[in-house]
Amino acid sequence: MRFLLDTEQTAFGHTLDRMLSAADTPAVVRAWAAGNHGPGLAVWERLADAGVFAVAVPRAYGGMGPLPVELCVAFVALGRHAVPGPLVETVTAVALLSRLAERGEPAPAEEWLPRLGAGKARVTVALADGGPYALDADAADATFVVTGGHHALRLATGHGPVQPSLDPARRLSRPLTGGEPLAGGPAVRDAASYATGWAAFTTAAQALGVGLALLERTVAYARTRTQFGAAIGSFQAVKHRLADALLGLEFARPLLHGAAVALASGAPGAGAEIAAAKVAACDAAYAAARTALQVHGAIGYTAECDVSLWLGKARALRSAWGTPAACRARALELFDQ
Amino acid sequence: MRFLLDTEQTAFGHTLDRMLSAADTPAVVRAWAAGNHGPGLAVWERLADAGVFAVAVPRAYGGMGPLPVELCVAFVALGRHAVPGPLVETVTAVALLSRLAERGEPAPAEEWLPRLGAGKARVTVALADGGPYALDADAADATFVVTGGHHALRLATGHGPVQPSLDPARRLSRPLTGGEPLAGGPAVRDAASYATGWAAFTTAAQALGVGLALLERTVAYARTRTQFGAAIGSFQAVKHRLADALLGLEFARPLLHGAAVALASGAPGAGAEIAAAKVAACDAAYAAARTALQVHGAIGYTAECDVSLWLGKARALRSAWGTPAACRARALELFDQ
Amino acid sequence: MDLDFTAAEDAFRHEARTWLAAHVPRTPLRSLETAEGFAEHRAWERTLSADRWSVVSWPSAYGGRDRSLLEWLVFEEEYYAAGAPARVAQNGIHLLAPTLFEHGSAEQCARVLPAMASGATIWAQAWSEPEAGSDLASLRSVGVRTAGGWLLRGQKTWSSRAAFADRAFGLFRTHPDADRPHRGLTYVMFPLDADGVTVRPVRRLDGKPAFAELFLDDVFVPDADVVGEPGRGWSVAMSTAGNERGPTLRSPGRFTSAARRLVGLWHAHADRDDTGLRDRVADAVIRARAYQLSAYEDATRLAEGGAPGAKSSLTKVFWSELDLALHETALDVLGPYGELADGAGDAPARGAWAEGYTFSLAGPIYAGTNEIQRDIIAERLLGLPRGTRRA
Amino acid sequence: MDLDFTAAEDAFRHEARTWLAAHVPRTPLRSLETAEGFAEHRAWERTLSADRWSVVSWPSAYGGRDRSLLEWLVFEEEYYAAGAPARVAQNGIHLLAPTLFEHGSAEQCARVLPAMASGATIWAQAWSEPEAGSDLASLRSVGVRTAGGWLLRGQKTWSSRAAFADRAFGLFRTHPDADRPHRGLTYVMFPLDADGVTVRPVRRLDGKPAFAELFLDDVFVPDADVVGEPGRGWSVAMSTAGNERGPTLRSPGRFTSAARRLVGLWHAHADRDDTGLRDRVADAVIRARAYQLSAYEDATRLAEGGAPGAKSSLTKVFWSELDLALHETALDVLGPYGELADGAGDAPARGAWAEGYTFSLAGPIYAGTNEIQRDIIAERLLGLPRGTRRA
Repeated sequence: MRFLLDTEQTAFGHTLDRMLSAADTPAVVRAWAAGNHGPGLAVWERLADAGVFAVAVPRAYGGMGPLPVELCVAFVALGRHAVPGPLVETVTAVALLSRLAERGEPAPAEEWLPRLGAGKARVTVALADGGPYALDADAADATFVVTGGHHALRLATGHGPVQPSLDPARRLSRPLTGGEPLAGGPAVRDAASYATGWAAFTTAAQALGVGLALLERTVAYARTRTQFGAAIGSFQAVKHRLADALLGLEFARPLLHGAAVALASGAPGAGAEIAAAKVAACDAAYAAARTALQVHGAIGYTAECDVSLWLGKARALRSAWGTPAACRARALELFDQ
Repeated sequence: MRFLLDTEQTAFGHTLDRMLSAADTPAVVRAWAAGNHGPGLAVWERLADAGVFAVAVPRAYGGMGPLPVELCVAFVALGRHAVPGPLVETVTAVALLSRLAERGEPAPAEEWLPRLGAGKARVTVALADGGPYALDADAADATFVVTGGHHALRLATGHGPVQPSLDPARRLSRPLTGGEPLAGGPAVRDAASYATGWAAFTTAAQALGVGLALLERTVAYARTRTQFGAAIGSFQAVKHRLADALLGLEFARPLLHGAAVALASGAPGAGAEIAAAKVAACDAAYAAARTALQVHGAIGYTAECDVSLWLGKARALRSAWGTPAACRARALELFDQ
Repeated sequence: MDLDFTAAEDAFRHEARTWLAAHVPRTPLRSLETAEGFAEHRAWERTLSADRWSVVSWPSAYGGRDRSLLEWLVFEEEYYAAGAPARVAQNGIHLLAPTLFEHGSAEQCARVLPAMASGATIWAQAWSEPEAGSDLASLRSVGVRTAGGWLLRGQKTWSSRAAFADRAFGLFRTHPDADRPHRGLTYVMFPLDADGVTVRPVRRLDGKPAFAELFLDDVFVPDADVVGEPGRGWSVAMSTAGNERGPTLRSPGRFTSAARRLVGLWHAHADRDDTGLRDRVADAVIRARAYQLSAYEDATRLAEGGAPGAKSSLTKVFWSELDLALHETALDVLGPYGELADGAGDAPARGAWAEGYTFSLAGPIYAGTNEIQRDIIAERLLGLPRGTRRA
Repeated sequence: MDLDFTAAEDAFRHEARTWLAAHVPRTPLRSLETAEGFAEHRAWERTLSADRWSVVSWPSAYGGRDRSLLEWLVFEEEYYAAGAPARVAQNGIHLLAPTLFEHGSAEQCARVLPAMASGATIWAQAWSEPEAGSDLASLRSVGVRTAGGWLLRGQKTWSSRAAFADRAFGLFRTHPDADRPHRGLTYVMFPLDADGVTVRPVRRLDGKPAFAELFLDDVFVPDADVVGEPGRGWSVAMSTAGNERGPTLRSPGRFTSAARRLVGLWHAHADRDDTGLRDRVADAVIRARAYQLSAYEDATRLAEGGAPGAKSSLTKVFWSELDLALHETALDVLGPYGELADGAGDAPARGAWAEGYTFSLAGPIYAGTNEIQRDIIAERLLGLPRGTRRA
């Protein structure tokens, strides 16, 4: 057993971190939130060049994957830099179409996967278990919809008005009804369920990155902000809150890596591992957000402070692609004989 | 509206506090835990003389009650001094037999209530909703049992072996089956349900007293114990834990008083008020216990330290006469249209 | 000990309920953190005031009804139960007015309070500065003596609603040679449109300009607008601080009403089999009820001559954490709709929770952070030794 | 990155499982905090050791199997899954032995370790003193130089299992003129039946004599029983402290096994409609799995030459709070049976939870309180400034 990122995986994360640090993502996020997708799409291209989507796409379709560990590394970096866009949803669509191909419906995969892996298309999804909205449909080339009950896969013919989220960079909308069915029946049902697992997994990774960014920025602030003649980071109440934030994040990471390994091995228990990682990472990210806001005080409560870009995201990811209650119910299976 | 203890009620509490402070209750508790009931029964007599049981017993049976506010004041004092014995259970039996009399079965009330009010008898109860055990049956003159399903009231013919509790002063045992039925049917069912409310109410009051005692002793310790050259009560982590303990207790008290007023008025919503008070008081007492142990450190973990007498009680009262989940479900009715 | 309202209290409740039923706008007003919403809320203050409902606990001379704290609690219960608008005048009513009642001159009271009660003048507070947040005593903005008054210089921040308000009140360092940081301060009132005042709106998390920075460049304040004795502003302001934390800023009616709405939301939207969520809804109910009963205690104690004292710190921590937990629960009840901002098209039926949630996030920070409050609780209520706040 | 055990690791797991299935006592031993139970547990150590299962990660020269940390984790998983007895030798194995491996002489290792591995010598730690708990550097017990060794004087407390153990190890102030409190200390080993040693058992919450006070009156310790350099005891001991907090004191197998038992308990006893309780059971499962995977990370890092460092503080806080939450959940699952002590007649089927709960209550206190650990995490892992710990 070697349960640790290898040198290349670590380097992949560092490369993305460096690239995204240089990309001034706060400005990109603010533009995206205002409906100006240009800067975000430029980042998207560079992420694709770095292989972020290729590691999701199977080799048969020109990708390098699926490589869940690499995907996890990438999404932690994406969360850490608050990169906007239908990132999770594009990977979810990749999983959906890949699985559908394995179940005998290869046409959509052949049409879409090479372009998705190369970053030449962005798509979003609305799956029955993931709520009524599709993320960033206004920036996507297609919206894949799987309805409950019938389990029909179709391409939405458009989307309703954008519904702002507590995370201003998440632009939600309802897919329009209608559109040609691409496939249906048990294969779609199975593929949608499979894809929902990848959605939860990448959401968890993104949440861990969000939590890490919040903690890093808050520690830096607590070291420099002084009140009562001392850095506020020297007050025990502040110290202990920040220590708790680290504790949550530090023990979410191995769960996420465990889920990645389970996904890679195709183990039947992967769903429970993903659910455990989702609960732990999203709880840790939200706790880090609460701590970040409290330690920053009023300045952290302003839209002008960059910290705000991560605060709303930590809240939104909690319920995205698997509520805490649903994930806990699933995680119980880990130790259920 | 005048929502505050009046002068006499406050004085009643002070009288009991003074009496119990002088009674060296820690030694009484340790004796009781060892099966030596003598010192505890002596305290019982003095409590009866002070009117603790009379305030539960209706005037028709020689008592002064039922006076729920006075009963609340008394049970806070009993909890604060960790007084052992079937105190809650005796009050519960009083409520059970009183209600049964109102429902047309006066014989048991006539036989028992005058003696219970005067402190000349101690009884315990096992009701279907309260678990399988009776508290301190080995120190009681009678054990009233209401079985589930049939709703028959009977006097147990004896009790099984004493089952030690995490609170060594709580001596649990199963009532023996058999014994002459005293009453049955809907009247018993109604009386048992009514009495269970009084049991939860007095348990909540006792829990509040337990929490207050734990906080008082822990604050005193934190002011005198020094480490790193300072009183540990000057460390912010210790301060904030103790502040939180006070916060919980301070906002449990009005709920308890609200439940007392609801009981006194015979309002149909009393059950929800009691449930809310039970959750709040027992949660606050348990939180105070955890804080007391942590702030005391190893010394608080010893049976030799008096704090231990309250720690186990705080845990036991949490589930006695109404679990947290059952009480929360009931408390929801407070604001349910 | 009872929970029985007198016939007079019941009649007052009935009168308030009837008036509110007839006057509360059917369509919710726009957010008071926007220019148009601010104007709508100011108009609502005028409506309240016209029938003497804006400040029921004040003397009738200033537009009130001479009602007790208990009656004010009753009014607030009815106010929030009726779904009435947020109070844009609240900073003046809850922070400045108590200070004027205690320290203001008769002339100041007569001049300031009626206009506050009617909504003609909306007040903003000007306490914090960039380097003086929790550590309020380290204020740097100054008041320099000049003929007939003071010239204010410096910068204030986190001035709630100052983007649209008329006047502000705050502390300025007027006696720089005082021996301790909290001495030598003076409590003044000044117009936000005065010469030398620059107001820079600051957007909160949801983008609304909920507060502002104030840049003050030789702003003249006449002696008539100094509250209390010059140089004694700290102790003048502290009477306000107690009010800010106590039940009068955030009345229990606000939370009992929100908890009732939460129960309704739970019935309408929740997975009813999720008892974990039900437990959290119940906790909000229990805590709202506890706060309500605790305020009845306070009202009784006050009616008998008692004072809240450091208990206001307990109250502030309690309501701010209740408010946050209640709204977090609501968002979880809403599931996938929980992340919708209140501007979302799907939000009208659901979205008030998002604005409430955003607002609740600030609760543990403003009016003295909960960390500071816990220090105060530990030191003043529990008698633990003071320290340096460092670990 | 993988979670695949090698064939050798799988074979080792199988060998351990087979041996444990054949040897673990069918009837649970009596509590090791009683005289008779202590003897039973010592005999079990002898059984373990006879087949070289007592210290699998030690060199074979001292009774071990030269196994890696990962293999030790595997052994522990099997050990707890088999329901094997608590380890009465653990204080020696986890606290003293690592110190000897790092600082002991070859003679000391050869003399002490085999007897420790076989259970022939059971060790107790002697760190704390009445005035030196969290503030361990303020120790007052002294070692006075004498011919060929030291004379120990003073008082030690919270010495776990010292009521029945054979020997103890601890720190004594030998150089009273050192310039800082944590200098001038010496790490020594001494017999508990030596002249001048008085052992006073102290009962823990459930009445069992789980620790003892030691009164030392000119107890002679030869130079051969000093570990490391005299006067450098603090740094010698700190290598032990890291071990005490890290995974080797409380292995993940302990918690994964307990979490599995909790899931079984929940299936058997809980109100299955109570999803609030189910969420808490799930949290115990999730956290136990997180701790297990985190230990696999640590084992990989160690195999590649890394060191745990201050991470041991994170680990200590994590397992101690997990242990407590897990046992609190178990008691709540048990409902009215949750308050039964493990001595209760109804307890055999249920009561192991009570002793586990009582034990878990001490977790946030021993091995450095969680408050101290959080200070360490904040200062050493997050780089926050040191302070005075006062508020």
